Amino acid sequence: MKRHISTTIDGEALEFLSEDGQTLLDALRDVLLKTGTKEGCGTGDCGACSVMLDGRLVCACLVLAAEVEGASVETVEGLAEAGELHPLQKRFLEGAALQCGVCTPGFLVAAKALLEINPDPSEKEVRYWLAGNLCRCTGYDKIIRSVLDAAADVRGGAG
Amino acid sequence: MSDEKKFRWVGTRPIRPDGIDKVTGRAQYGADFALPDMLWGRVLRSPHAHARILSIETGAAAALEGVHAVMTGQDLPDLFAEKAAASGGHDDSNNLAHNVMARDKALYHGHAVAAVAATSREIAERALELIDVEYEVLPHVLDIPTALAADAPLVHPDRVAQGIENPEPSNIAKRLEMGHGDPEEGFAEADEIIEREFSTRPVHQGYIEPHACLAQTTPDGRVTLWSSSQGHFMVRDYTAKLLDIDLSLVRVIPAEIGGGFGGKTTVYLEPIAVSLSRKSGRSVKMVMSREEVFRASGPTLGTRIKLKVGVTREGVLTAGEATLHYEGGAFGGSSVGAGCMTIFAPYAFPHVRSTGYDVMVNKPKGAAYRAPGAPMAAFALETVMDELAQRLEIDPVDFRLRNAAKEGTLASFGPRYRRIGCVETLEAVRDHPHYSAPLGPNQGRGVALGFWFNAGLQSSAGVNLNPDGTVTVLSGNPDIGGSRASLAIMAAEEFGIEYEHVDVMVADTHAVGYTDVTGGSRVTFATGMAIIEAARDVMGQLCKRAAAVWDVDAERVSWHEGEARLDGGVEPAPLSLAALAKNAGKTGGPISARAALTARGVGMGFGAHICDVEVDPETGKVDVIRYTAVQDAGRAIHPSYVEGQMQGGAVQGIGWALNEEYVFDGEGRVENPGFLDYRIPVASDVPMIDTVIVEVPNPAHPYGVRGVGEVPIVPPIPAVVNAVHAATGVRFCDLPLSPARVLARLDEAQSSGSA
Amino acid sequence: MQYQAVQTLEEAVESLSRAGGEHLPLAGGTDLLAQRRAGRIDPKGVVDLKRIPELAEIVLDDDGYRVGAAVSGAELGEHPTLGQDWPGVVEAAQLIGSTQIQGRASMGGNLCNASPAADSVPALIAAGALCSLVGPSGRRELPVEEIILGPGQTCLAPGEIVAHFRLPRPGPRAGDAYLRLIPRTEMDIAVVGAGVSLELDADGLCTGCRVGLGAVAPTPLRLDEAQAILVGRRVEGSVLDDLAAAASAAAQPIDDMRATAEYRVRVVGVMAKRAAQIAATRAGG
Amino acid sequence: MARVILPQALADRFGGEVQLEIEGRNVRALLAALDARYPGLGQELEGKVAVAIDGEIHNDPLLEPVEEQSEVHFLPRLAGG
Repeated sequence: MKRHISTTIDGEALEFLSEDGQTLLDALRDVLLKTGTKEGCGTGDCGACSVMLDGRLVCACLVLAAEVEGASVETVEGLAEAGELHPLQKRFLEGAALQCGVCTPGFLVAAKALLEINPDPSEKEVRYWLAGNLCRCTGYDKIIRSVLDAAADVRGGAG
Repeated sequence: MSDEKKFRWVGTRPIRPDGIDKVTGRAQYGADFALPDMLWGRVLRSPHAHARILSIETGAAAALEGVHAVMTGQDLPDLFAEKAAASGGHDDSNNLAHNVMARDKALYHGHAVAAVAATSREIAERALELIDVEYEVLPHVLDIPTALAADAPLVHPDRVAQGIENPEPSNIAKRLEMGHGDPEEGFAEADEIIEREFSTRPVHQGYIEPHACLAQTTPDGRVTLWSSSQGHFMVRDYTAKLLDIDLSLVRVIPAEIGGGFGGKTTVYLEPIAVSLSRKSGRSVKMVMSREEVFRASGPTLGTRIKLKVGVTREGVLTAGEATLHYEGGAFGGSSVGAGCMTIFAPYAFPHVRSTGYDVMVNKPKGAAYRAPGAPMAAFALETVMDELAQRLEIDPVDFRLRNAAKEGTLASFGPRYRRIGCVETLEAVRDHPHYSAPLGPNQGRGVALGFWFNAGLQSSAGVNLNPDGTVTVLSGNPDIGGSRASLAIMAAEEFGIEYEHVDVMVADTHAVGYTDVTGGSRVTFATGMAIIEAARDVMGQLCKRAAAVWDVDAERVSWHEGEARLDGGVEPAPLSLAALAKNAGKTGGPISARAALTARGVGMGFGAHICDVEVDPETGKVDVIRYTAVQDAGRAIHPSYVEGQMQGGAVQGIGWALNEEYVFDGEGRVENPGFLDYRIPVASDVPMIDTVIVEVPNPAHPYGVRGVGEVPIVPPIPAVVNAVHAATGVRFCDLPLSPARVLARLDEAQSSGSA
Repeated sequence: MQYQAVQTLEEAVESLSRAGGEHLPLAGGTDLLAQRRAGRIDPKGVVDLKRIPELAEIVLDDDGYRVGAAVSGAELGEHPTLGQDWPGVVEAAQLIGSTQIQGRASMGGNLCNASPAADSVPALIAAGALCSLVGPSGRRELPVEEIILGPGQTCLAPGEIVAHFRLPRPGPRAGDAYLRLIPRTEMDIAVVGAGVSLELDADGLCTGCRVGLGAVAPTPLRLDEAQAILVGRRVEGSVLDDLAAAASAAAQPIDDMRATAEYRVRVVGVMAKRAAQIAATRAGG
Repeated sequence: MARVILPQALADRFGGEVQLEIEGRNVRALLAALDARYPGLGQELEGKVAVAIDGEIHNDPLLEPVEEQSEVHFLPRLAGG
């Protein structure tokens, strides 16, 4: 059965049709063609599909599209505002925090969620917050450094 | 090349050209492409580790509404069977063809047996359930001792080993032997001899992006593939070969690649997607699930290494002897050759011999994994080196330095080394503050050295000069870890222009010349050489244009810092690249160049790592608390991405050492095909990974580049294991060092009073 | 798979009863949707319980806390007092999966998934939590340890759901803790887990305690021997060793891909001992 | 004359010689000379092995030049990750 969903994605009010069993991740990627959000596992173990759902960090693969009726979804594609990169995006670029880049959308969304509730996290807090985001290329070092640098930027008003 | 040369861009850390796309979600990876007529392809996989396929009934699946094509192995041409039979079963193309889809037998849990294409993923999944396969389950072999047993079931009953005189059919695909001198003589000269046996388990590269492709075919036989791989020419060549299509009819468009580490140097889905597309007349998209990645793509498999090393009282190595068995999976083809070649490579051994066996088992066909074969060999050798140093009461780094390979040393794999940085790397470890930092209770420190050859191979590149003075570079290598940046740096350095004025495009198989895979740590080295050659060609053309403008002999014009100068002087006013580019149309037409080469003079690489661990004596849990990676990069073109390779390799190796392993049940099925129970390190598992880049330039490369991507996974396993020994007094010869195994060994040691 | 969001308990019970077991209740969905993706379950429909107020709220009254079964781990952590009063319960719930999973996963789901290794269950058992169930034949209340009957099996009647958990207000010198052993630092299923809650008197002697153990039997266990070992004594030294031994003795684990039975027996004692130390420290001991 | 060093396993099969002095301008000529001395050996090596000439490894070495004093090793071919 197809269901009509009204929702807000990256600030834009959208309506779409979704099969009842379809996940938010599949709806984003296959229906709305918003492929910035990646699938690494489909079972909530890698964090590549991290999105914000009504301000809460979730894996889009573990949310049904039907559940976002009336809700607000933020993805990596809405991170840059009016062409201006978010401090996290800038720091990831400057800090070489990505190699292959496929985990990057998930890391950015998750890190943004962290900085919103904790603008001055310790290295350990960043590592544990991001433990659900797997990266196989970087060994995490440059990701953690870039998040800490971006946090300083945000605190300093650079963002 | 003089070391004093000042670079403008080489050694700096500019932002990668593809960066913005990758932080905004715009970059398109394998699964991100779609076409309006697209179907979804799914694969039915064997539930058995070893079974004869008696029949496959596909009628019900084909009849399901929304299903447009169903295929089995019968739909694929069997082009290489004859050659394989004639060669005793050894034909790589035949192996690849039969791995892509099983024909008469399913050889591992996850082996593809049929596929469907339907209008949605869900319908395709349902169709798979309607395919009825009748199997005759056969006894399976899962590990080396079982596979070598006298009465072992044979994975391929008709296959005989290469490298063995008058072989009977067995599960040994190949035997090889190498070395120099006479180990017996060397052991006779030794004061200390240590002999140990080591084992490792299958591990997966664990790239985050599952394999994915989209195939479009036309009735006149043309094929277009969008595919994520380590080499789109590899995808083109393999797909065309397996389906018997002219290469000129197959165009492969490289997607961004979400990690590979060697695991994406072969094809799994593409020939199936093309077949389904041809059958259905629609384009077909295929994406593996994570479970399929673990079950059906190539990991690197288990190994057993028996090693004997002799040394004099003064700490000089006299002899080494190793027997290496590597599982190659269902078709053989393990990395045991590289294991044999690398195991003794970092040191000067007067007498050395290694014998390798490539063993077939009912597991997925193994694939390359970062310095294939070397980490397991280094685990064995570097653990024994640590024990020898302990026995001789010599500092482990000093002991290694006494024996370290240098220019002119006869390498254990044959030739004499050219200029290498093994000694310099070890000295940097010895001098690093980490090496002498204090440790707390239950903590220990380990060091280990690692070697990898690196590769040259074939590369093509194009350099197009644009009328505004910017430069577009075409590369044939997918950018897996920032290579667009290093290639752009070298082009900007050559031309003497702004880095931002160079853009690098990974061009498809129709747009750039043949290029080997992004693998073997070769892109910055080899494709970089092609780009440098093409850039120098363009600069030569620019000098000629300037000579024409000035009406002088071309020999009098040369290129300096972004401009053509007459006799190197300032009069007449030099012509900048931008000025020459702007007027190219008036001076002879557009300017571009291509270069295609087999890269020579690859610089072999050494890395040495320092690892501190803390071991919980009550639970056996090992925490890595400090880590430093040191490596000779020759020349770091973009140091951030060199460090990134070192850090990423270190953490992959830590995972391999501590927790990663495939678990098989009694039926040969993979029990942990997901990231929950196949435990790659998460961010909170590891500390910052400090790096030291040593630069002993490779004389054969214009900038001194050595490959850097693979070396970093070689030292971590023994570095961790040696650190655990230092913390607990217990030596580990079997991976991984998961808490339960560590605790069991600590108990054993305690009850025997040896720790 | 059909999706239905309900607003009331009655609707939920009616809907699930009507489907006769073919529809599953959906709270956070982090287990349900992962299992469905892995092909282990294939429900014909789900009934989303997250909009039912009783399941979605945390209420503190004179009797203590009423924690909705669908409240997410993140919400548990954000509550102003729950984490101070029952730090072990909140920690245990927050060990379930990643930050992302925490955004959705609930204690009700963790319980009803009925895994022997569920992290929040031993902590809830240790806390003496009661479970309020609502089904076709009305409401009933059971201790948490009585809900799970075996791996994947609960005592819930068809159509019955967990509505909320009740946690008492802890006494002035009380503390709880939950610890588990996993091979990594995060993102794993517990190899073993132990939850401890205890109360001390002014002299630091234990006056009451409860211990719950995870992943060492077909269901999470309550370690009744803990009372005899701890009560009347200081939570230190040989008393802790006795507790560890009792936890190990009570364990009847299996070998599986995550660990051997032998290892679980050993380490569940270590976890119980360490959790008791933390709980005692929190209680002011 | 270039010094040619054979893989141990092959050397055993072809008379036990590990090191040979062979005349030849490139690898193809060396292989032809080897084949003349030990029928089948040159063919067995061609296309299956890599060659190290004075320490530099070549995967497709057939036309690779060999100097008068060169040291030539035949090695297994390598894959990279």
